[in-house]
Amino acid sequence: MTIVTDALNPAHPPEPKPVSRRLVRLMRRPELGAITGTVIVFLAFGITAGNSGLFSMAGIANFLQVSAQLGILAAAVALLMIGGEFDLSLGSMIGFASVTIGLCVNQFGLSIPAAVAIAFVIAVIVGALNGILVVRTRLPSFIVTLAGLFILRGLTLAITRTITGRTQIPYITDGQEGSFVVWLFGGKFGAPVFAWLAAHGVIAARPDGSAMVQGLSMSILWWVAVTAFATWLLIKTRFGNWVFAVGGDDRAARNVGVPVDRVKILLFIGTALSATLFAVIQVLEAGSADTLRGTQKEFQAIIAAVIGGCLLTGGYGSAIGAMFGALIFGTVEMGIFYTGIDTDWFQVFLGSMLLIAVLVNNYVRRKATEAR
Amino acid sequence: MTIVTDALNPAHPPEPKPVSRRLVRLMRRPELGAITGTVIVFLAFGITAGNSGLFSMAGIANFLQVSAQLGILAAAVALLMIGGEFDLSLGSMIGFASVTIGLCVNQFGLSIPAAVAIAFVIAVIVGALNGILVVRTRLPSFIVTLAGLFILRGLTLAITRTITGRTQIPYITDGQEGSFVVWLFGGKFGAPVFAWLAAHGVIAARPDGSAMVQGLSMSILWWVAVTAFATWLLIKTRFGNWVFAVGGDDRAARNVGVPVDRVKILLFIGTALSATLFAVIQVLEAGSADTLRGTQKEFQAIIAAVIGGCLLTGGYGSAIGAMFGALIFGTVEMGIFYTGIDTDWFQVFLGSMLLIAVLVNNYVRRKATEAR
Amino acid sequence: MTETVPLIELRNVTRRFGSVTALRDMSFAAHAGEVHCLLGDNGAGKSTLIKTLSGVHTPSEGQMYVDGKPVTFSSPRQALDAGIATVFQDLSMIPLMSITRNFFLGREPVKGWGPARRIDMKTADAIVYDQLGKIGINVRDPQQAVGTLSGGERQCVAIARAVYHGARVLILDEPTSALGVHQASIVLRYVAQARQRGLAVIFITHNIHHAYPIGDVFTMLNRGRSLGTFRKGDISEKEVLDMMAGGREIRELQQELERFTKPGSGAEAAAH
Amino acid sequence: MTETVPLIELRNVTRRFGSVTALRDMSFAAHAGEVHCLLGDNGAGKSTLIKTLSGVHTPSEGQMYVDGKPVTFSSPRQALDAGIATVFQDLSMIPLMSITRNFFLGREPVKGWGPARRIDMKTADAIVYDQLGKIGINVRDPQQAVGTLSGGERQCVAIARAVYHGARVLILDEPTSALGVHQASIVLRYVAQARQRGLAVIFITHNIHHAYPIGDVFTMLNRGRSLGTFRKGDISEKEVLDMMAGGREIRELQQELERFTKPGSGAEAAAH
Amino acid sequence: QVKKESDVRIVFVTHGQANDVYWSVVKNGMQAAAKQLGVKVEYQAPETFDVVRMARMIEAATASKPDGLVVSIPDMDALKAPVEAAKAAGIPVVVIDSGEEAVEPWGLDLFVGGGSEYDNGVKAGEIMAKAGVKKGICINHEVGNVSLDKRCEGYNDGLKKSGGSSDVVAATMDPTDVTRRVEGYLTAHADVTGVLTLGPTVAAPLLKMFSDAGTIGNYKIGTFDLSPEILDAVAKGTMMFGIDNQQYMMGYYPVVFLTNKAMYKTFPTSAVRTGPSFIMKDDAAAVRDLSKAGIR
Ligand SMILES: Nc1ncnc2c1ncn2[C@@H]1O[C@H](COP(=O)(O)OP(=O)(O)OP(=O)(O)O)[C@@H](O)[C@H]1O
Ligand SMILES: Nc1ncnc2c1ncn2[C@@H]1O[C@H](COP(=O)(O)OP(=O)(O)OP(=O)(O)O)[C@@H](O)[C@H]1O
Ligand SMILES: [Mg+2]
Ligand SMILES: [Mg+2]
Repeated sequence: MTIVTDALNPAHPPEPKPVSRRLVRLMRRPELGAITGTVIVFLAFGITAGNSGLFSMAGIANFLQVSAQLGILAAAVALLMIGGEFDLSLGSMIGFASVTIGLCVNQFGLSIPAAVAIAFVIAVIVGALNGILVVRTRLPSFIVTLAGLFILRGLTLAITRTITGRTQIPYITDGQEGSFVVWLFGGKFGAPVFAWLAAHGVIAARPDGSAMVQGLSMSILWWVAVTAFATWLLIKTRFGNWVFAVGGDDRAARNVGVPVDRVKILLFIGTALSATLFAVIQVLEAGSADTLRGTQKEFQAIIAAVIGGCLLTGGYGSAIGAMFGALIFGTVEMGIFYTGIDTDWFQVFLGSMLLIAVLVNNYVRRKATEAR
Repeated sequence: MTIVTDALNPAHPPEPKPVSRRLVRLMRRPELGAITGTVIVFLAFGITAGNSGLFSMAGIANFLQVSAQLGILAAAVALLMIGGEFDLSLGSMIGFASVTIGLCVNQFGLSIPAAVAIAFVIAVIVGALNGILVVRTRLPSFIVTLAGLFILRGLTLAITRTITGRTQIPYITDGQEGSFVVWLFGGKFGAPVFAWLAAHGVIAARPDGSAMVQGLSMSILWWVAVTAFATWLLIKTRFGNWVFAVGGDDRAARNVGVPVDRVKILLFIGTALSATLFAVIQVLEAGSADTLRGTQKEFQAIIAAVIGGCLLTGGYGSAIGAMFGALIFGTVEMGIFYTGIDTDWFQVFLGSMLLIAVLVNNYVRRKATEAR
Repeated sequence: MTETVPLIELRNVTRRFGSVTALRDMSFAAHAGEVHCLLGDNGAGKSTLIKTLSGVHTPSEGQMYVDGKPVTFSSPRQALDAGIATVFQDLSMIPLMSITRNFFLGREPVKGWGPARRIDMKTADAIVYDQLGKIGINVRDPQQAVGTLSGGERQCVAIARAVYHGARVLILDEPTSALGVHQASIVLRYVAQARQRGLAVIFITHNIHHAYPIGDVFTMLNRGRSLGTFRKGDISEKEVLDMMAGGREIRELQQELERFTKPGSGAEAAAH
Repeated sequence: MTETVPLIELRNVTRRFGSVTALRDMSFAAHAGEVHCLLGDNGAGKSTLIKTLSGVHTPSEGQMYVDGKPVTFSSPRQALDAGIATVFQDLSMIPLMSITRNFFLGREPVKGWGPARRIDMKTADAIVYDQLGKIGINVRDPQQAVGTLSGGERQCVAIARAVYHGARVLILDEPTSALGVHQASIVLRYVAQARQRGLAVIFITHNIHHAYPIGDVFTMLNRGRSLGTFRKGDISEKEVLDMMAGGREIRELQQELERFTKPGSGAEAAAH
Repeated sequence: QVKKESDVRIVFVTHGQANDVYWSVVKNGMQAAAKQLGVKVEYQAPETFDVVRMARMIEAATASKPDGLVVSIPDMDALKAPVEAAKAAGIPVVVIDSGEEAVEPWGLDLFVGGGSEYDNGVKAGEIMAKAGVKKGICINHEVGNVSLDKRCEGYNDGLKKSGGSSDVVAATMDPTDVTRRVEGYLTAHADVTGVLTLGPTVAAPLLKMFSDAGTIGNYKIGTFDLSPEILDAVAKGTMMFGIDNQQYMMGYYPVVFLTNKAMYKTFPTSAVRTGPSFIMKDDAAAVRDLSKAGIR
């Protein structure tokens, strides 16, 4: 039986991975297109709005904050989309969580940490409910979570109005500005650095000499942390492997023993948690809540994930891509402002930029996949 | 070669189709669930809002009109979804077409028929553009038409404000109420019947003796016509066969020679045309146009199609199902205003009814498919 | 050998899909150290049978036994956990995922502890490279997407996966259908090795030249019913072939096929 | 016969997928009234070759000819219009559509005129019933979804479709792989009939017992290159089998396979 | 003269969508002033009611260092930080429309606007109560939008003063939705005689519906904001009133004031009141053409 010894030889080692192999793998990553798109967007604004303040420290802090909040959602949504599902109730969940915190603090007199904890617990319940409904009924998640969108938003409104008679809950953080939890979610970091930079004239200062930008929003750290966690989950863990499988072909995944239902339910809990994190950050930053918070965030998050290379059909995508998708979206959204274009044309511009970003993204990805 | 003569015998006729076979086929149709859902919704309102006027002539005319307008969109969207694509620019197209008609009539002094014709021509162009972009770039239509959503809505606003300085165009049908085109799209039918019924006390009458309901909206006729046309197209024609194939597996369809790109482009033109028909009906009914017309109709149409049994992944669904989907949506939406529930709870109610309708729908369909 | 308790057994199982009855009152047993071939025409119910064994379908009626104890698998995972590995006819591969990720899907090798537990991708890649090399497939990169493999290469990955993970029962649904002569013989050798290690192997094929050499027991299906189970000693290759052709007049057909080989005979063959 | 102009021909065609070269400087010709068998290991490039012929892929380099005239098919539809019908290895069926709708997809029979032109569903159903009956499949209802058919039944539908619509060239990519003995022989008979009617048939199979009886010409592929084309008169079944095994020491392998048949020989086979 | 006109840049950030009839007039005022003075202006607003996004827009405006910032403040908590940051960066801030309460505590420069949303609502309620309305409905086309909610709240309180009350009917901007929902609601609630809409987009189709149904005489109808159709209806008497905040001035004056501040350091010292003014039957015809031109 020497016939196929060469092939059967178990000592045959894997080919060594040359640098080019690593490069090829990198080129095939879903986020490549989004990164290119980001570069192009920055170039475009560099030309059209170069010295209008977009790339001043204040401008950067501004669009990073917008991107960061969206990015927190986009990371979770990217995971869910890779797992082959949608969560349209995301935006309503934000409103629901905001109001939960507001009511707990203002009406029930709880402390902010307790209110935040309650909001997260509720998120787990809502997410699990969404997930269980989807896996049990085998209905498309689009339609189940759409019902969730209406029900959650409606509950938010009805409960708030029943309890307070209004649709807005003010003064949530009053007198607690110094508390750790408020800082952790709604604060700023890097203040000393900025103060030093301003004092030495590196960045713009206010008339009183303090820095124009007093620190970066904590949401930026959360964004990075959530994205890193999601990426690690996707690439490095068994759970991540299952997410890809469940989205790629859930029947096949079930056949090889992947606990499909459990994976999906966990993903829905993940998006509900990200929505709540978003709500906590917004409430503690702004100090108020209202029943319309988070409206349409579900679509923005999906857009960011898609720009970032996620397939709508599931099974393909990355959290880092979603991060760049959020960055593109945030930069375009705020960047238009600096170009001085009349707001009547804002949406035309936004739509065109989106299209161009996705086209570039797609072109790059296709070229990269071909050239592997 | 007598081996397999029995099987090879070409004279072997197809089995006769017994009644049960026809029944089985009927049971397997996608719209079965939606029809059951409709029955349940009507029963539910019969109990909760039985004598509140929902099922009076005026009430019926009311929810039929809402359903009809949505249904016109849903039929085209169902076709597009069966073909495996989405059109999120639908709502913006409605606004764009409304304003086009308004501007043509009020600013450029064209006649209403001419304005309507222009709007339809523009719809063909926009639809074709959407379609060509989708098939050329191979991008998901979700993202391409999302860009379209922004761009069209933005153009609508920018053009209207540039020309008129306002966002609303009033008095479009002034002095033309009798014209044939205005009646055809925005009028009412059945007036003599209702007058007779009122005169004989069958339906409610006004103090002056004329009927409370002076006729049914023409949109109801359009709804039926569009649905019938779409159904015929889907079931009876080659084009319909291709639509199913393109949505079911476009690579396979291409391999057997289906002109996939042409089919998709035509479907996009179809949705743009339905959006314009919707716009024409609304403009000629209301007599005014507004840049915000049609907002979120794209989602309502998708919801109606999904309730009606269309798969979000394409390849399966029916136009009749979408018709019942629209009817469910319209009835639920209007029904709550007759039940006397505080409208703060409107969205909770809408979401729950939607979920229930889809659940019933799904259950029935599953049972029916199993029992074939 | 048949006196031992079968590793896996179905007794009087019926499986319906709506009004279609794919299996009807079917009994079947597979013993350790035996290769059990399932034979039957297209649509006879072979795939349905093995899907029932591997937990994809539950029986509409009847009972399944593992080691003589009644079991009900509500998911393929439970079958896998009971040591039953299957190559399905449609392969159960995720086209967009890499070969390695597909290979270990559901049974990923992990390293590290607690929250730092992660897939040991290096080990996994090495194993995949090794296992596919054994079956005669030289992949350029185990991180390549399965969707870019040829039909036969994909089948080899599925087989290698099942063989690697198979613990007590190995079920193969037409594993050799898309394989070249070379790869097919390697698969047959795998089957022999698995039998040698004491596994029960259930093997579906339409190729008599694959079935007869390797099979110990043959079960014949027709329209969802069992036509009987035969041990190799009691039956010749010719008889097996007869059974595979569903009892139809196979000899004439073979004659006719031979006529094709004679040049110019096409005229006769096509006259019908 | 080879002096005639080939019905379909590739000259020096190369096809790349990114860095993978699936076909390299390949020349190939199929003549009317001949069955041309393509042989080769898994991943050799057979499917890529026939996808190039049927307009799914365009050559990266080289030129294709139909009736001696250079052509470039930019879509499968153009190939179909030129009379080239193909059964692809992955079948190109839409699972959610009915058998009849799949059968006639792209070539629907219509009745009526102008805007009233519609599919003649009754005729279509009857034809499908008839054609599937001929291939040995008795469908309960031609309006049944293709997704509910067994693997082999699905393959039969695909073959019947190509045979029915095939005008001048019939390309079959492993058509018999999932078929039972009975259905497989019917397919071989179809192939013979098609040759008789003057079609050029291109036929891929891994089963020597299907390839040798029916083939007139054999082309051998290895790693995307042609190893040569041989007429049946110039080559024996044994030689063809050698070629199919890719030139590896096939005889030893066969011996080994035969050893499996001897009871108790498993020990030796598995020792490796 | 410190600065050339063409160098002056003033930014508006409001909570009203560019598509909104009301804010469209503000914008027209702004543009008219900019054209007359030769200065640059920009108008920014979120596409839906979203104070958080507004906060980001104010920050972006601050980063672009304009010569003046004009904002509306519908939510004092959410906008406090960015507005104060703008002020701290040395940018003069004018508040329009809503947020008068914030001007003094935050040290902002000026308020230009009419009565608060709530006050206007109260007044509308009072007028209707005087005309005999006991039970009214407030048709809210964007429930949760704080400034719209306040109008409805005020309306309810206005009616309450004379023992009446009102319900909110949730609707959208879609004419079919609005008319059919209101029709349904009125069928189920026969005691309603007062109808308040929060914009002409909603009011116009309702007027048509009431006329078609022949029930227009049964209801006292009022609306926020004006349009030619509304004014015609008021003139004809089918409608009671349209509430006008003269928001054109909210766009116009801040540009003038801030330009003057940038160029000559001159600035008014007290708030500018632009409303409210209730356009009743007598004055309707006079302002109709102005409305058609997008000024009222
Ligand atoms: N779209 C593609 N992208 C990348 N590589 C591809 C693609 N299609 C085929 N290949 C590669 O080209 C080679 C030839 O594939 P092909 O499908 O032609 O083989 P085959 O001879 O039909 O094999 P089999 O007998 O297993 O079906 C394989 O190595 C395959 O991985
Ligand atoms: N999910 C299903 N729904 C309806 N019918 C089904 C389903 N699965 C299988 N069938 C039917 O049951 C019968 C047996 O199918 P099965 O796949 O078990 O056949 P098979 O013996 O594996 O055939 P092949 O050799 O062609 O693969 C077929 O007639 C098939 O149409
Ligand atoms: Mg099978
Ligand atoms: Mg192949």
